[in-house]
Formats: sequence, C-alpha cells, structure tokens
Amino acid sequence: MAITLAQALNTALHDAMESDDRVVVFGEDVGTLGGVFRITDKLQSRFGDQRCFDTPLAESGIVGTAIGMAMYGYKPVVEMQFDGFTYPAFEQLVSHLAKMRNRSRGTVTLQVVVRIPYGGGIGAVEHHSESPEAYFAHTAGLKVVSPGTPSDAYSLLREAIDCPDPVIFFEPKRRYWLKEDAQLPVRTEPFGRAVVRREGTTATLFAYGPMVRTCMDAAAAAEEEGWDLEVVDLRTLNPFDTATAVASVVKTGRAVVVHEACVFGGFGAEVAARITERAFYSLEAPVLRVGGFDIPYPAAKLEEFFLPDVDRILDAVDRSLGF
Amino acid sequence: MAITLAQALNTALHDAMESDDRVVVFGEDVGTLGGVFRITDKLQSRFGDQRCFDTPLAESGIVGTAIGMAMYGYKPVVEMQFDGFTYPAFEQLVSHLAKMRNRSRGTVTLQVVVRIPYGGGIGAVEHHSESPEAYFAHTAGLKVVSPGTPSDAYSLLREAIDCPDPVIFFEPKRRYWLKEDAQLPVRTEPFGRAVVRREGTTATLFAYGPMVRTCMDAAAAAEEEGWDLEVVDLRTLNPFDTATAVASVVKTGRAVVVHEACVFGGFGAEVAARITERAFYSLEAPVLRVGGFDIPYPAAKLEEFFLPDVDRILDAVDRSLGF
Amino acid sequence: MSPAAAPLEPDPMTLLPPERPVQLLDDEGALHEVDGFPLDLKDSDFRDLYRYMVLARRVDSEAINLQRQGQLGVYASLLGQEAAQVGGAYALAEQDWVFPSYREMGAALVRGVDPGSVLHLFRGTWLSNHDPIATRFGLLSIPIGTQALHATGYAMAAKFDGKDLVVMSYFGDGATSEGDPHEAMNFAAVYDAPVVFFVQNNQYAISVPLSKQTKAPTIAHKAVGYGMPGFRADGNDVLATYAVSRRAIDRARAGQGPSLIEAVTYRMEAHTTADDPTRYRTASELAEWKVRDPIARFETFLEREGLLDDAFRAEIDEEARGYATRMRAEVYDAPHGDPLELFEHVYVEPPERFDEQRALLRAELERRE
Amino acid sequence: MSPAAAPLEPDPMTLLPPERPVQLLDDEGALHEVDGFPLDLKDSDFRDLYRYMVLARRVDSEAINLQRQGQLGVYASLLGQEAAQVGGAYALAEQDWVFPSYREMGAALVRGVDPGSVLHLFRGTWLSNHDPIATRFGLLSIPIGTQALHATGYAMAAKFDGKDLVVMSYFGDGATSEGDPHEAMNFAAVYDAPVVFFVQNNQYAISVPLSKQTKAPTIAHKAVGYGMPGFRADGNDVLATYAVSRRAIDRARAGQGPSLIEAVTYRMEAHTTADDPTRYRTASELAEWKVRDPIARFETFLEREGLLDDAFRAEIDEEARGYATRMRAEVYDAPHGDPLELFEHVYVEPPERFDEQRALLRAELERRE
Ligand SMILES: Cc1ncc(C[n+]2csc(CCOP(=O)(O)OP(=O)(O)O)c2C)c(N)n1
Ligand SMILES: Cc1ncc(C[n+]2csc(CCOP(=O)(O)OP(=O)(O)O)c2C)c(N)n1
Ligand SMILES: [Mg+2]
Ligand SMILES: [Mg+2]
Repeated sequence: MAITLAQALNTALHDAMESDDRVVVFGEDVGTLGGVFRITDKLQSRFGDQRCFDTPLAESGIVGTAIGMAMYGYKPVVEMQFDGFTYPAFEQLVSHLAKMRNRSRGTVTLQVVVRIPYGGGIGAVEHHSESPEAYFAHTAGLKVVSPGTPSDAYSLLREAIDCPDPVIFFEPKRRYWLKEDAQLPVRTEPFGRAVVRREGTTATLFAYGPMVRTCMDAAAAAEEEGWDLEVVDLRTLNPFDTATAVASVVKTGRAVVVHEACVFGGFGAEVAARITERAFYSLEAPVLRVGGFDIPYPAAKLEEFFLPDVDRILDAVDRSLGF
Repeated sequence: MAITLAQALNTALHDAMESDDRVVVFGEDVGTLGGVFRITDKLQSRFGDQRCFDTPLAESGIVGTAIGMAMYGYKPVVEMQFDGFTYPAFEQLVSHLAKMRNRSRGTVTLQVVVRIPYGGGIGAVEHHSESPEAYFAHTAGLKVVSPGTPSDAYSLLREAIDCPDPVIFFEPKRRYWLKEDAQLPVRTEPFGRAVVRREGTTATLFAYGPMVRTCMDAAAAAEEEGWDLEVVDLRTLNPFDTATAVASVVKTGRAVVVHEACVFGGFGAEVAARITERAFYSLEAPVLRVGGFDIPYPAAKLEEFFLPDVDRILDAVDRSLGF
Repeated sequence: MSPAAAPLEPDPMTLLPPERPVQLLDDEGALHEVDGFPLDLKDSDFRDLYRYMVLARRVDSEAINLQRQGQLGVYASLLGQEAAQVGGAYALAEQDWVFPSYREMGAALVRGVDPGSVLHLFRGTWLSNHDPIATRFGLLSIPIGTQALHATGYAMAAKFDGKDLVVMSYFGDGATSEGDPHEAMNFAAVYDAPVVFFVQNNQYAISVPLSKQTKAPTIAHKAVGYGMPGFRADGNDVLATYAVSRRAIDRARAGQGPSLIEAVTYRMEAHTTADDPTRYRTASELAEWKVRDPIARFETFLEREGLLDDAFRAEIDEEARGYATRMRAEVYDAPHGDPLELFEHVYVEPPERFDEQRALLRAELERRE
Repeated sequence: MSPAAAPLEPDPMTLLPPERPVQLLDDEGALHEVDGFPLDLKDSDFRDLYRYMVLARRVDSEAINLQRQGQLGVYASLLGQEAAQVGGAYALAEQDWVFPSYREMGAALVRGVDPGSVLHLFRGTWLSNHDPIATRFGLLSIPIGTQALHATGYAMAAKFDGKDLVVMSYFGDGATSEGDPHEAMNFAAVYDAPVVFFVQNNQYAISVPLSKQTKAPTIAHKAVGYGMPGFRADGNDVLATYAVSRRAIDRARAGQGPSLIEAVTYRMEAHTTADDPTRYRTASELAEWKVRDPIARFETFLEREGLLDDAFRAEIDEEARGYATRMRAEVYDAPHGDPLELFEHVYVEPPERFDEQRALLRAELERRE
C-alpha cells in the first residue's frame, strides 16, 4: 500500500500511544487541529485530551514540562511547530534534556522525543525552512535522528519513542508527501545503522532526511554521465554509523556529503572529518561537502538557488573525480 | 608592562567607551559590581549608569534589547555571565541578531558585541565551563572571535566593537589571568587572519582561545621528543583564515586541531574538513582532532580528565606521525 | 526596613484594568464618553480613522486574492482587527516607531508604509522590502513575541538619548505566553522605557483559544506583575482603541513609562491562508462576532454625525482601488530578484568564502541557461 | 459573546496578595493569628520547625567552612533564609516533591536529603550525588528558573495520573525576570497543576537589588497575570511561611491549582563564597536585617511558650554536630571518582564512539601512573 511519510508518522504516533498509555503528545496546535501538518491528526479524538493536548505558545514551556513529565514516568512526544521555533527551547534542550541523566548519575532517565519538522523546499516564509541539526548533533546527551523514507519515518519514530534516551527527531517536511509502498507496522534498521540505498562504485553520496531523495535523483541522473554513484542514507546522526560510511568510501574512494544546512560548521564537516580519519588511504579525493550557502535561509522564490540540487551534487562529484 | 588578559579586556571596553559615546555596556552584574570577573570594573563609575548598567536577570532580554538599541544607533556590548547561560538568548541570537541585516536588505545594521566568558579549567560548577562556539560558528550572519593572548584580547575586542557586523566574542576565562608584556592600546592582526604563534615543521597544531596556551606548552614539551611543532592561533572562527591554515599544513603535512568542546560536531570538524579539501595532496595523515569527550562537561574534580592537555595533544601528534 | 512598613509602590489598584473594556461607541454606534479616556479628535480625524479602516480591509482582501491566485505563498489576514490596528497606530506621532508582528497591515498603512512592499515577505521575493529606519516601522516579525524586546531596546535608547519618541509594539494573545514579551515588559518597566505594548487579543493563536492560552482574568491584568498599568479596550471600537492608546502613549511620552493595552477583538479570517479554521471553531461563534464588525459600527457613528457621504465613500473607494492596483502591480508575477544578491546583505564585511560561494552559484546559474 | 458582558474569571480581587506580608510572629516573638492563615501546628511541630532552622544554619556554616578550607569549590549560603525554606518545605506531605534551585539546603534537610550528598555538586566530585526520584527532591538547578518548568511538568503528570501529590518549586527574586518561570506559571495555571511557586525574595540577584529587577508592587503581584493567587509572607517568620504554604499546598491538593508565594527575606551572606557583597550593599542595610533574624525571633516565641529548654537545645546541638561530622566525613578529601564513570550515565544506550573515547582516556590514565 502506498503511504506518505506524513501518514507513517501519524500512524507511528497512534501505534505508540495505543501500545503504551504513558506516551503523551503535546505542543502548539497538535490537539484539536491535529498539527499544522496534520501529523497528530485524530490523536486527541482517539486518546483524549490528557494524552494529546494543545499547549500555550511557549516552546521552552513545552520542553521544560516534558522533562518534568518524563521524570514522573510519562513518555512525552512533543512538537516544535517549525525548525526555526525550536530556539526558544534551546536552554531546556541543551542544559537539561541532554544533561539530566548524566548529572543525576543515571537516576533520572528522560524518555522524551522532540519532533521538529525541518528543512526547506516548500516555499515557506522566513524561519520555517531551517536545518538546525548540527546544533543538536554537537550536544552530548541527545540522540539525533532524521528519516528519509516513509518506512524509516514509522520505524525510527517508534524506536525514538521507545528509546530511553532523549531524541531530537527531525522530520523532512518537504518529504511529508513522499510515497512508498509499505505495510505498517514496519521495522527497519535500528538507530546507529546507516543504509546503502543504492549501490555504486564511482563515488558515495552521504545524506539524511530530505536530501536522501535528492541524492537518489542525482545518482539516477549521473548514470547519463556514466557514473555509478552509491547513496548512503545516514538516518541517525547521533549515534553515527562510522563503519558503514567508511566501508562505502573504502569501496568507492570518493565521497560527497549533502545537507540543506549551511556548509560552514555543518554536520557535513563531522562526516567528512570522521571518514577522512578512518579511510585516509582509501580516499582518492578529499570528502567534499554540498549544502546551503553560508547565509540565512532566503526568501521562498530564491530557495531553489540556495538549496542543494542534482546539479550542485553532480558538480561536486565532478570536482571529486577531478582530483 | 605585564598585563593580564582580563585587564586588556577591561581597558578595551574603557577605551572604546571613551572614544565613542554610542558604546554602551550592559548585562547581569556588570554595573555596580563590575562583573563577576571584573571585566567591566569601574566602567559605571567612569561613564555613568546610562553607559554601563545592570539588567534584570534575563539573557534573551539582554540580547533582544541590545538589538533594539543598535537599531537606534547605539553600539551595545553585552555580557552573558557564563557560557552555559547564553542558551536562553539563543533565539534572539540566531533568529534576529544574525539575520536582521540580511532580512532588511542591508537597511538595518546591528553593531552588537556579545561577550561570553567560556571554557573550563577553573574548577567551576556545572554550566560554567562550556564551549558553545560551534553553535555560533555555524550560524550565518554572526562573526565569532576568540582571543588567546592579552594583546589579541584588547585588539580583537576593540575591532569587535568597531565592527558593523554582530560579533560573538568568546573570552577564554581560564586565561583571564594570563600575562603578557604589552603596551595598550595595541592593534594586532585584524579579523580573518590566523597567526603562526610558533614556527615548526613536524606538524601543525591549530587552536583558538584557551587552547592556544596549551598548544604552546605542548609544542615546548614536544621538543623533548625531537618534534618541531608549528602552532597556529586561529583567533577568528568566522571569518576563517583558510589561507594561513592551508599554508601551514602544506608546509608540515600534518595537523591536529584542538579545542575544549566535544569533538563530535565541534568546530574542529570544520577546520579538518576545510583543510583537507584544500591541502589534500600535502597531507601525510588525516587531520586529527583533539577535544573534550562527547559527554556533558563534568564535575570540577574530573575536568582534568575531560579537557585536552599536553599529553592528549602529543598523543594525537604521535598518531598523526604513525600514519 | 521591615517589609511590612512601606506602602506598595506603585499602588496595585492603579495598575488594574477597569472591570470592562473601554468602549466609546456602543453597538448602535452611539458615542459615550468614558472617564479618563477623553477624545481629542476633530471631524477630519474621524474621517481618517474610517478611511484607514476601509483601506486596511481592502488591502487585506486584495492580499487574500493575490494569495488565492498563487501570487503570495501565504498571507495572514487582519479581517476584523481593523479598529484595533488603526486606532493604536493613529495615536502615534510622526517620530514614533512601530514594531509589528506579521499581521499589522493596518498599522503599516497608517504609518505610511507601502502595503505592496510589505507583501514581498509573503510573496517570497525578498525577506522584506521596506526600509524600517526610514519608515519607523520594524520588519514583520515571525518568531512570536520577539519584536517586543526590540521595541523595548529601541525605546530605552531613545530615552537615554533624550529623544521625544514613543514605541508601539504589537503582538498577539498567544505571544503573551512566550518568555520574550515577559522579559520585554519587565525591562521596559524597570527602565521606564516609553513603550506601549499593544496586544490584539483576537481570541486565537492559530487553533488554540484564549482559554487554553492563559487563566488570567484578562490579558491586561498581566501588566500588574510588571508594575505598569494595564488598559483594556473594546478592540472593535476604533474610538476606544484610539483613546486608550492616546492615554498610554501620552503617559510614555511624559516619561511615566510603559503600559499594556489589550484590544479585545476577533480574527474573522483563518489564521493564515494555509489554515482551516473550521477544524477548531464554530460558525455560530463567527456569527456572533460578525455583528460586532468594527467598520460597520463606526459607519453608523459617522452617519449619525453626518460625516459620511457618498462623495467621501467614493473618494476612499478610489484610493482603495489605487492601493489595490499598486499592490497587484508590485507583486503580480514579480520576478525573483538576482540570486547573487543573496550574498550582499548578510554582512557589511563578508568572509572570503562568500566569493567562492558566489562563484559557485554564478556557475550554476550559467549552467541553467 | 461581547467582551463586555461576562464577569471576569477568576475575580482579580481574589488573586491580589494582601497589602502587607502575612506575619504571625511580631518582632517580639508574640503570636498574632491572621485571618485565612490558621495554624494547625502542635508543640512538637513548633519544636521541629526550630530544630530544622537551627540545623540548616549549622549545616550551612559548616559548608562555608568546608569551602574556606578548600574542600568545596564554591557554596551558596542560605543564612537568613532559614524560615523561608523550612516553613515551606515543612508544610509538604511525604509524597510531595521539591524542585530546588542551588540554595535550598534547608529545604533539603526538611525533606530528609543528606546534606553531604548535596555538597558533591559544590565539591565537584560529581554533578550530584542524591537520588532525586527516591528523595522526591530534584537536582540542584543552576540555570536560573529552569526548574520551575520541571516542577510544573511533574505536577501536570501527577494530576493526569490522578495522584495525590503537590510540587513545590523554589526560585529567587532574580529568577522571576527569566522567561522560564513565566512560562511555568502560565502552564501551571492553564492546566490547574498542583504546584506552589515559592519565591525566596532575598532582595538580591548577586549584586542586583530588587528595585532593578522589577517594578512590580511586589513579586506576589505577578500571580495576577497568571490567574492564580499571590501570597506574601514575612520570610523571616517561620510560622508565616508555614501557614501561607499550608494554604497554597492545601489549595493545590484540593485541585484548585497553583499559586505563588513570595517570602520576603534577606540573604545575610555573600551570594556565594566567590562573591564580595561589600561592593554593592551597605553594612547598615545588613544590620537592619540582622535584628530580624528568623531563628532569634522564633526562639523568643518558643521561650514564651515554654517549648525551649536546655535539654532540647543540647539535643539539637548534638544532632547538628552529627550532621557536621557526617558532612565533613563525606566531602573532606573525598577523592574524585573513577574518571571512566564519565561515560557511564550520559546515555542508557551510548554510541559506539564512547568505546574509543573510553579507551583513549584509559590509556591517558595509564600514562599518568
Ligand atoms: C516562536 C514561535 N513559535 C511558533 C510559531 C508558529 N506560529 C505562528 S503564528 C502562531 C500563533 C500566534 O498567535 P497570536 O500571538 O495570538 O497572534 P495572531 O496570529 O492571533 O495574530 C504560531 C504558534 C512562531 N511563529 N514562532
Ligand atoms: C540562566 C542563568 N543566568 C545567569 C546565571 C548566573 N547567576 C547565578 S545566581 C544568579 C542570581 C540569582 O538571583 P535570584 O534568582 O534572586 O536567586 P538567589 O541567588 O538570590 O537565591 C545569577 C545571575 C545563571 N545561573 N543562570
Ligand atoms: Mg491571536
Ligand atoms: Mg535573590
């Protein structure tokens, strides 16, 4: 059956709430409205307004109360309405959600999932298209996940909700309508495992979330050039699957890391540095990075010039081959 | 005359306020008390309480009002009392301070400096020893600066205050008492210029802020091993001096990047990826990274095990030489 | 000093809003004076208030049209909030400033900001296209409530500089839950900054009704906790929003510090064009507010006073059509700007790597051709 | 519905704190009952309140000593705030929770948390060393005001779960300026969560006096803006802080929602041992508060009532010495723990790279030997 990534997420929330009544969903507009992207659609009518409820407009409040509820024993799954509205909650995320277990010497476990629809490509206004994953990948104590397919969306969200560690769950909003034939419930590879989405020999494209699809398109287009590209979907940024990444590069000798976020200080730098540390002698060229420019996310009409696309990716492959 | 880094900063603030009455200094406890580290000592008595004043306890309030004051034409220099207390201001820093000029198509210029005493090594309690520079280096629209010497502290702070772009100014708090013979006012290399603090041929150590001193110590200790290490002080993370970094690695063939922050997703990844992109054929080994472990900053008695020190740096050099 | 000894400062009773919102025009459009909120308006002012409200509504409906035609990505309507926006902004002086949210097209109009220029944010041509400094009208602010701090900082600066200048900061009922407006009101009060915090309580934050946003008796009561007065106005009565703003602005200008205004109104349209309000509110609720239409009520008043004739209506109509035409001309099929401008405004002094990235983009653009 | 029609809910007048802080013991230690704040205490309770205050002071001074001896990196004294902390915590039931800041050694004592274990944060052995779940006493919280949200979330959970449980959240006067306590109070009110926000207004946030922190008539007045009652107590009168807490806790337990308590007190010591208060406050101010000492006042009362004799004093003295001895034993020269434990508690399921980093650290440790 063809399901969309959005449906997969909605079903994952539904199934998790069904199977464990400590799972609660809250955030701005997630109750009556079912979320601005309808990811929480019908959860309130199904489970009642103590299991799925609207909050006042305050992101720090949402994350901070989620922490308290998790201390009690609930498993909150909260929504930040858009990427750019995660920042008011930054202190609660970094100083508490990430650190509480460590600080308490393991006596307090915070089983919290923070869902963040992220990334651009939907023609949105400012602050609605950002890719802040690098901030959280660098924050010790958090796990950071970003599915690129409907099956992974379902499976990784279920795993995130079951995970005893706090998880920042980045949903590629431009792929909410991406379809896949899948039978739910489905379980895919666990956290910490990257997946080779396409085998190839010329070079490896590394991606996660929204750029997985773009890289698959790039690989398809590359066939015309006679290039056989491998595409690795990283899936979870932290934990990071170094072994799969390194194995791919050992095979292909060349790599391009792709994400929507600005290149400078972006997560691609970690991927590049990490692979280079471990596959130095296998590399025929430096790991190249493709991403947004080092500028704030632009106005909607200009986002196509900002975002990495097939052309920019293949241009990087070309440069890699030129080394 | 021997001056400390703290004195250099205090003098820089004094001289900037003296030379331009639009420079205003505010934050928690910066007025009457002169700051918990006395960096703003005597500024209020000298310039009055409309030029240097205490604020209510609210970091978002401090940065947000600084933005408004800068729109009016003032040049606010605000203090976040400690690294770990910058996070409540994250939204104002990322969504406004960084983006306002771009968003206004250049009509609004925010000449704001945000001073942040950062890093560990002083035996402080939790949240007082963090190194959040990677968050800001990845944020387009900001400049990120961190002096490692008293002369640079003076000069870079003066330049930051004069800079028409917003600057996040990271002060290496464990080096506040570091001394140098210097005559103030002093002007050193401008933003965007790294400085070779020690010439060498075996390998290059890259550092900024507190780790500059540690790397110099490591280089001195390395002489015993017969290693001749070059030390490059990056000084400004954004803008980044790629040319100097690459030139050094072209010469030495090996590099280790050192910072206190966690390695995973840290700024060292950017340095490593960037250098590798540009000096690939000169590298005899992958650029290695030395930093804190990927854990929250530990309790004071354990920080010596967390922080990079001479031993950890030389161990990395050794590994680099082993490639 | 014993905490029990001193009388409270300021006297809390002076901060409490009146039991009921200030209303100058009753539902039949009859004027009733209210103590403490005198009207200092001439006939020409009455006509101007009307004119701005009608223009705001027309500009608003034109924007909705443009969105439906695919010309704007999204748009946040002010329908129903004309009196709240116009009354407040009209009470400002030339040199004063406005820091808006994203729904203040009415305030923009009053302040002489070209509506077409503001629409570029929603079209996505640029992130903005008006000069905030020249127009004394801040950039539309999407992150909820954040602009309240900019307003406060600007007002502090003006005060330190000895300038006669008042700042009005608009935000919504939902915004009052965020930390930033809280910090802004506290800072403003502590520094006696000349700011007026103008809350358009339109009963909803997207789908979340006021009852789930706060348990406060009214939003105006939040002022008490900052030691500043809270005012409440019938937000569908332009004379009330004007008179209350007049008082708050005069106070600020006289150095008596900030205040908070709650204009009780209703968002008649969807949250934005992307929203479906049938999922969370009833037709009957909408109908109840429809009869309280701010323009209709003011029209009755003007008619009673003999200030509204066909010539004037025609004049406004003409002006409105002009606005609409210019708006359409400005945004209709407006091409995106030069993509290379993306690198222009981020920094005054950009880092070197912008050159490389510009070159990369230039090459991409060439390949597209 | 017309905004003018309905009576305000809740009635703002019921939210306002009384004009003067509730005081049950006058400066001479004489008891005066206050309407609405009845005392339900037996003689043994009076003695316990005294005991906890004396113990808190002794534990506090021992901690200061330990810091002076280089055994603690820093310490935040509660001197002068004994009545505020003890009165509040004493009113809680067994199953209730406390979410403290970093200055609540007195509350910790009342809740049966071993002071020595709490000191490990200040010694720097570990970031904490008590079990918050077992002791129902949250981790000391350094980022100002953030714990108020955890308290609210915990209380929401307890309410959803139908549990009879009240949460007390301590924070300071300075904390009221931050966004988090604002959001916490708003959430708590909206969800009718059983929380008591207990503000120890000790007049300073490090060097910043209350007058620069807020212009509110009192901190208790901030409650009005959340639609919850604000209470004010003489914070140096343990019977007042108890009685006011009793009322707030009973309300919460009865499902009537949160409230805010301001205990008006004074920090007699430096902000922390790292602070030099002579830079920002006068000796005469200190002297004025010294005569209002909370323990001395309560002593007078107990003596009047014949509840304080030498045997009881000796007993407390003995107990205090026991505490001090155990504290010293716990932290004096306490070695740092196994550095390899650093990797133990970050995650339940740590990433693979922790193995490499642990190995790196192990090698470093071996090289040190
Ligand atoms: C910090 C932040 N969080 C969430 C959003 C998403 N959002 C946009 S408008 C809105 C509701 C705002 O309600 P209100 O303040 O009442 O203003 P109104 O839209 O009714 O004018 C929300 C939640 C945002 N823009 N910023
Ligand atoms: C978010 C944050 N900002 C700044 C600080 C630094 N700081 C520690 S205590 C303090 C003052 C707190 O004052 P108050 O809330 O009145 O509590 P008190 O110390 O008086 O008990 C400050 C500014 C901090 N810990 N957290
Ligand atoms: Mg609203
Ligand atoms: Mg205090």
